Amino acid sequence: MNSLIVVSILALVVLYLGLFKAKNALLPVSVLGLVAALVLAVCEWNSGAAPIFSGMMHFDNFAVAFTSLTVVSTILILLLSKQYFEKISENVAEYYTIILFALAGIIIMVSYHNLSMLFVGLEIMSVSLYILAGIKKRDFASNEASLKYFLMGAFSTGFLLFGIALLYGASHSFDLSVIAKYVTDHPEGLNPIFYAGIVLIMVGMCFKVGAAPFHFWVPDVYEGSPTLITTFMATVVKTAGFAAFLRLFSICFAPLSDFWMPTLLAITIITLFIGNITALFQDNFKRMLTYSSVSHAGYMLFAIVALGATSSNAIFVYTAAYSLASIIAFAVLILVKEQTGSENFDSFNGLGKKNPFLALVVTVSMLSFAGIPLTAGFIGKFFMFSSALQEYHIWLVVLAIINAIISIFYYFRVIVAMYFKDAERKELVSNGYFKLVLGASAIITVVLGVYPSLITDLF
Amino acid sequence: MSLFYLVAFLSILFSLLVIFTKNPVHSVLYLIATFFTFTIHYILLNAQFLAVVNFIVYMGAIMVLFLFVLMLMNLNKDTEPVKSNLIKIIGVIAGGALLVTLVGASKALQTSAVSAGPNSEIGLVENLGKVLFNEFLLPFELSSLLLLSALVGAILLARKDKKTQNG
Amino acid sequence: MDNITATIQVVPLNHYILLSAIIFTIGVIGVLIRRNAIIIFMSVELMLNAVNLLLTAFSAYSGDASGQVFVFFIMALAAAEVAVGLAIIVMVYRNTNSIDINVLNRLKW
Amino acid sequence: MNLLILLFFPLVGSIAVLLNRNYAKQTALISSIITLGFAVSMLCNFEADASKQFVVDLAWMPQFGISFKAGIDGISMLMVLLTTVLTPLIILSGFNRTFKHTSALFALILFMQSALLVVFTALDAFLFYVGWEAALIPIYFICAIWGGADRIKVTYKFFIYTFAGSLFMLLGIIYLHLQTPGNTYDLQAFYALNLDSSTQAWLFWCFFAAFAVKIPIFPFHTWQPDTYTESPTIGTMLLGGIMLKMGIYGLVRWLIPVLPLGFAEWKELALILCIIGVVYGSIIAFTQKDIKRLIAYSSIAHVGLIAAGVFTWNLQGLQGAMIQMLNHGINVIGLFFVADIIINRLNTREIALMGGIAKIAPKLSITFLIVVLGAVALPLTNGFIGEFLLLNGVFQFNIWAAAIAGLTIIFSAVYLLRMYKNVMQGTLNELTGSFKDIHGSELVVLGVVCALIIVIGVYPQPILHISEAAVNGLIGEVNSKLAF
Amino acid sequence: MIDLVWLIPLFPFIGFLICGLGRNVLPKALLGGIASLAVIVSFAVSLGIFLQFDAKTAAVVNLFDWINVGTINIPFAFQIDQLSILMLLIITGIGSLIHIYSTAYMSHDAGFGKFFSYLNLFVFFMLLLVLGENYIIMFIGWEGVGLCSYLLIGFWYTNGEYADAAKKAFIMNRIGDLGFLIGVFVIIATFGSSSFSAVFPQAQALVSGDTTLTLITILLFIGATGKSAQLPLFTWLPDAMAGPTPVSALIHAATMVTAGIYMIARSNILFSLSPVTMSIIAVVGLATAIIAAIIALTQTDIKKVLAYSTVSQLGYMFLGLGVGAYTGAFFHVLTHAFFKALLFLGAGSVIHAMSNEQDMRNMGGLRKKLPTTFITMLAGTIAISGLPPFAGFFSKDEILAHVFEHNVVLWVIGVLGALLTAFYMFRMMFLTFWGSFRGTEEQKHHLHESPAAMTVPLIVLAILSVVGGFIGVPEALHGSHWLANYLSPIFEASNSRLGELSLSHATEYALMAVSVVGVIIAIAIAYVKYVKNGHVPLADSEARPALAKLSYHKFYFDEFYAALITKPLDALSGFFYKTVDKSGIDGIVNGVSKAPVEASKGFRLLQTGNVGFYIFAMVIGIVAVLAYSFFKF
Repeated sequence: MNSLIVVSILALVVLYLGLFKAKNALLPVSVLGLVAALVLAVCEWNSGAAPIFSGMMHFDNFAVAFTSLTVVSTILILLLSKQYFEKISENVAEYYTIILFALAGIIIMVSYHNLSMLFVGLEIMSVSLYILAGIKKRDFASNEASLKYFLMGAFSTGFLLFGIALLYGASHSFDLSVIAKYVTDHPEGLNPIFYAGIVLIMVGMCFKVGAAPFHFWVPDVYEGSPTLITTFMATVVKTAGFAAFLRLFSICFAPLSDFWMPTLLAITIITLFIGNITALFQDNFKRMLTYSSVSHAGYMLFAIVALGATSSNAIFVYTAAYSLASIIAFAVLILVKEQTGSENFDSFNGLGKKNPFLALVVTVSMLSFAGIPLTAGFIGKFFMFSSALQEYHIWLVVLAIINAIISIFYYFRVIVAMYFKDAERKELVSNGYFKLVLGASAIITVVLGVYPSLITDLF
Repeated sequence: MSLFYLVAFLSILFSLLVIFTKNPVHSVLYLIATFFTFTIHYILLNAQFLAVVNFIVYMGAIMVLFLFVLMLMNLNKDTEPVKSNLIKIIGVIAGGALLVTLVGASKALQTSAVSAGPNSEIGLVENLGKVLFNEFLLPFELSSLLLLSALVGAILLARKDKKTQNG
Repeated sequence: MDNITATIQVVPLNHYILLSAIIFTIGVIGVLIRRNAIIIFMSVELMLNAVNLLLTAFSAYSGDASGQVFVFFIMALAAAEVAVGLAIIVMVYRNTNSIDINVLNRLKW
Repeated sequence: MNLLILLFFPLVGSIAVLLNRNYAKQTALISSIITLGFAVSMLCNFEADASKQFVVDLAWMPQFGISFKAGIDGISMLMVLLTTVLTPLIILSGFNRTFKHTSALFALILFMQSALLVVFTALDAFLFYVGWEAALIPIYFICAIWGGADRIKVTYKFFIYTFAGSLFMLLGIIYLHLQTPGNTYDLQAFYALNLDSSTQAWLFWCFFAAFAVKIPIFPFHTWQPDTYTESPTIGTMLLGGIMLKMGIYGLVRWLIPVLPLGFAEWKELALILCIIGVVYGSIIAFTQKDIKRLIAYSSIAHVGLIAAGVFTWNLQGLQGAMIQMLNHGINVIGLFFVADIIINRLNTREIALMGGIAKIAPKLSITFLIVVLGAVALPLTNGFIGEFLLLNGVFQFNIWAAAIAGLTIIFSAVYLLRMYKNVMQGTLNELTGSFKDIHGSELVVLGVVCALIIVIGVYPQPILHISEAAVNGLIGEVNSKLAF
Repeated sequence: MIDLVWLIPLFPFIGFLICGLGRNVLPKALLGGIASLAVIVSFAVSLGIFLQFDAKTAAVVNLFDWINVGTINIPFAFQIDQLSILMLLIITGIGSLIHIYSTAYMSHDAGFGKFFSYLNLFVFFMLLLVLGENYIIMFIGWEGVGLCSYLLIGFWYTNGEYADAAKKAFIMNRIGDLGFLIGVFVIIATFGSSSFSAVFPQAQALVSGDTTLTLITILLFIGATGKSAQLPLFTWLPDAMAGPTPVSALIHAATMVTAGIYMIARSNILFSLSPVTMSIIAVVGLATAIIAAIIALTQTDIKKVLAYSTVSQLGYMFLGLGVGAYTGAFFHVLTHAFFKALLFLGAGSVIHAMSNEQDMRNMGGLRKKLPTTFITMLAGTIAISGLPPFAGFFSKDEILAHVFEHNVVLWVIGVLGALLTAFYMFRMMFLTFWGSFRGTEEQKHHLHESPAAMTVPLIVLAILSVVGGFIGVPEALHGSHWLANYLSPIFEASNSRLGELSLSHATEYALMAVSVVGVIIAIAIAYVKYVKNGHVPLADSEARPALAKLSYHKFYFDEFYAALITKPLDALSGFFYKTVDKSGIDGIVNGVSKAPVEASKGFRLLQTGNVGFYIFAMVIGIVAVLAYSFFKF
């Protein structure tokens, strides 16, 4: 809770800093504020026994963990923003503000205990993202991304709301525990609209996390948005989406899994295949990453499909691993694009020779994406497979394996380009922040891969 | 009772006109009419305060904004390229299918009767205010974040930028 | 007022659900068949209003005010979305001189 | 804690190599020799008749029943010896070659050694899997960075193929884990499982996929010739000498004892595939024009026989497989190194362009001949011990299988002598006229290889003794389960 | 003394090491000396053992445990009995002579040291073969001599054809070896051991015609056909003449090729209990004898004639084994070793004198120039032709007598073969030593008798060829047949089952008379044709009558094998590689990997970039999800 307050106030402070043209203070203040929020969040570990504010919010360990994760990711992303935003326009403070607003929405999303909170948090985040996607105002791609995201987001919100309304109609409450009680009190003979509500909410959440067939916005929006914003979307936003998704389903709908699970299973499988297969034939690295993001959404859905005791953990580990890897990949992409003006795989050619460090961290990131052992990504996949198998979804895992194999094709293209293809290029210069973020992310990725116990027994 | 059906008919009629009218300005006007019928529905449902807010917010603020933008862009003519009939038909079919499944999912499965009796008092300002500022205080407060972020964002995006950007 | 309420009571809740479903679907169809971004957006508003109506109906029938409170939040969202959405549309229009969504197909494949 | 030192010392060496760039080769060699020293000291303290020794059991992810548990029994000891003996040879074989990014290459080799040692000693399924995959990464980079012209495509295929197999194994491992009481990944708990035969039947294929690709067993082998050919020889040696033994080791340690009923159901099919591989690989090797490709196909034939020996699951077959794993490692390293020497000097892999080298390179011709003889399993060379036991094992299974598998005795002579003749004998030509005989580190490597070939061939009993008790134990374990 | 048996193979092994390592360092004289000495010392030890050994049972000397896996226990052990002692004597004795001979013969060769190291290594392996206490140790020697044969045939490896001949020898041997090996597996599976001392007593308990025994013996016989150049695996032996002539004498005439006979003789009890195999052996042996003899009739290369003659004689030995004449067969091994080694060495002497000319069409009239060679070779030729009292007569007669008792038809064919032998051997003699010299002037100028190191072994062997037969004079000729008595412990069990020769003396005399008369007639024909009429075989290019052509081209065996085995296998190899592996399996693999890429090309088109379509797809998705949920639920 405290971290939510800190982040909200921080956003306002940053906005004022912008007003006073204190440009150089923006980043330090934001980062320090976020660190404070992180500390405050961690301090609430094990303290959130009951929901607070009339059951609006429950800052339990789940919330603490995901808050921390998203805050950390945000810090890493902000550290990359030093020069990035300044190149776009002068309104840097507003960008920080909106990112921080989005983060506030995300903190609400991971800690809600009432559907109204979910709704408000989700919309704070979404509206902020619509804006962030479009901050390159003269850039067609950015415009297009923004408008597409907005139209489709608003459209999907309608379904989410319709679902919430139906749930309310059946259970007469927005409170998660009341809804859960409603479910358990009526072992047979729930109001049929409740089921419809579940499906529609599922659709809405699937849209937010980018699961097929509601994923269409993902590639276009991710590609069109400024890369740093894409990073934010792919990491923090995705994490939050899954946290919210899981929270709702594990608290309220777990007993009804027979009803929604087959549907979600089908969605998972479609998502895996669409994401992976489409990613294969991309020449644009960024677009490849967007499709890969879709496919990773598929893997993350495993935790919800196979809802159980380890689901939270699995999602947490997976999103952490995925976030770190994404941050590395996108960060290097920013650098590469700055130099070559292209986001294609070819622009990575010869990077291994000129910038061994960058090539190494990208390699770590790609291995983590691909789920190779000794990286965090493997632990994530391992957990997902474990939880799916726990529920005896053997075929799902087999399909997931096929997808993991396909994914090697495109993840290794980067590695191949960096190390095995030569190109005339100069050494990339990156500032200290980049090195810090890249190094830290890579090290954490490997450390988590080697000794995952650090985060695997949180819940 | 028949009033409900009349208003319901009008709601449907106007909303259909919204989407099938070619001129955007007309669409907006039909949308206002639709929202007006909704206000009547709220009154019928004894949600007076909501009716008022709906009237003010939607018809007062939102619709004006729409109109304003349309005028700004000089889109009051029927300039929209028509989508092919095929797409329209498919769209209608898809929508119809959605309706059928939605209704099938909710209604056709025999909704059980509403248990609690209607409380005529709940729609009043006093009651709503109590609920809003007790139970729903937090989301209410947080909505400010939503509005603030929208405010900042709208200005950020809609304002003409002096600095040219690229890349 | 009581009189009206009593009248309303004769209307089954299901009819409200049906009405809002119809309106909602009309909104969806609008989104599907139009190419003008603003009209699409208006159709989305139609969908949101259908939800509002549904929530109000549920609220009234169950005697629970929270549904109506929720409608406020939706309205707040609607306001926020309109602000942002129209800003985006204006921004796009400024660059492309069009608000036809079919023009927006540079990002694909 | 001794075992931990053995397992992670190569990693330390790997870092040392990176830090000590100017003496990368030397550092790597010293590191690998020290590792060999550790292995030998463990061998001295090793009791062949006892069960697991030097066990380490550290908490890793206790909430998932994962621990860092490793130990050595006779089978593992042999594999550890294989790894630690061959690695210095492989490193030494790179001594008078120049590589770009030398330190990276040798660091990767040492990293791989560490992963291999983990695989061969792991007593926890998760650890095994992690080691299994961890070994794949360095070899991928070794092959892809230092390989031939077509390396990118080929290594892609190699990586994806093997990765595919191992993911199915992961599926199997997790599934088994969930069946264990108390949800653990402990090997013993896996052994104690009593799954019904239909479950075991499909699980068998999960594991088999991983192992069959790695070994490779026909028809999962098509990555192998290309990869062996395109890889730098140092990588080929790692692949053929040590890495493919992971697959066979996996069969022995993880597949058959864990899934005895699945094994019982599929062993005929598996054995037939292995034997097809023997004949098929041999026949293809007949007309290969590329020297490395020829050796690659011959390797398919040889390891097919080893795998067949495992699937017979009798003492002779298994012991033959054990010792033949070692032998094949030695022989294949010898063969590939000779091929590398020749390719390096002639700048071609075409056998047809070679000839007459024996005349001006007597040392090479003798060592090459000894290696060839080892590979064709001439008595008093190491190859014979293995093939004799393997064929005997297969014979006990089925005489016709033995007769067909035994064709390798003839076929290997055909293609290897054909190769020897075309490369070494006949008349010199313009290309081979200026061939320089081997010297220095090349001589050391081939000398050691030849010495091992003969010593093991003449006095194999100590090596057979190392693994006998462990093999017997495993056989007993499986047979007791099959009896019910 | 018997405990020192391990010294016998040790000396040649040491010789091998010294010659091998010192081949470029030590002077030639020393190398030759060491190598010869090593074998001579071995001979001395063997002789000592021969003199000392008089036990009825075999003595076993255990060295160390070689392979010990479960029930398979294979000790590295040697066995001494009458059979192995005689073989030891032949190997080391003739080996010594040939070593001495080689010091002169090879003196100008660059690979002198290498040659002697190989030769010593061969002796080592051959000794292992005969000393082995079990089939596995025998197999070591068995393959080891194959290796040495390979090395020595390919001694002049810079000649591609020679190298090919070496390879061919090794591979054909290997085909047999596989049979042997599987036979050993069956033995181990049946008797639980591979030791002779364990196998044979158990085998005696089995009934005659036991299927397993038949299987074992057939497999072992397959092994023997490879090593001893019998049909269908004989074609390597003539090609093996590519090696230096002393090698042909030692390996491809006297010792290695008789390993098959030794092995069957060693396992006689197994064979005696398998009448089916016995018949097969007899038929195969006889067929080999006849076919090889026919081929020898038209050969023009002096060594090739001898090679086919060797094949033919080996065929006789197998014929003998096949009819149960173990002693006779072994007797023939002994005598054949004497006279065939002699003939080869003589041929070597001729070749040496003719400056490496081997074609008899270019020889003639050498009688005067090479008197010692001529005399000794004549002795050998008479011996092989089977004229009494030379060695060949007794051994061949014993075999034929047994054959006659067994089956008259076989006997007739056998005698016919013997006549052919006499004919082509004398043809060789007449072409080489009679008539006028047909070589070049230069060759004529260089003609000289060989040095003593070469002639002395010739003389020794000639003497043995003349008197060697007396160790086995049959009763019919009032002899005691020392050999039969000496070997009786070995063949006791078999003989008691198969029965002794029961021909009357009169019949025996008649048989001897028939063959002797036949041989004389054959020699006479040869004399008329080649000396009287001075016939010289046609040049290669000229057309021959059909039968002669068939014979000259060795019945097209090589071509037949090439067409039937080599070429199809190579074609199969290409087929497997290109069609099955590359296009088939790898094609599937690549196809599987291509499928997602192709799918990707289609899938990405879904992402049209059109929001309308996206929303449409979403709606369809929602409808589908709703419908799926509710129809399923």
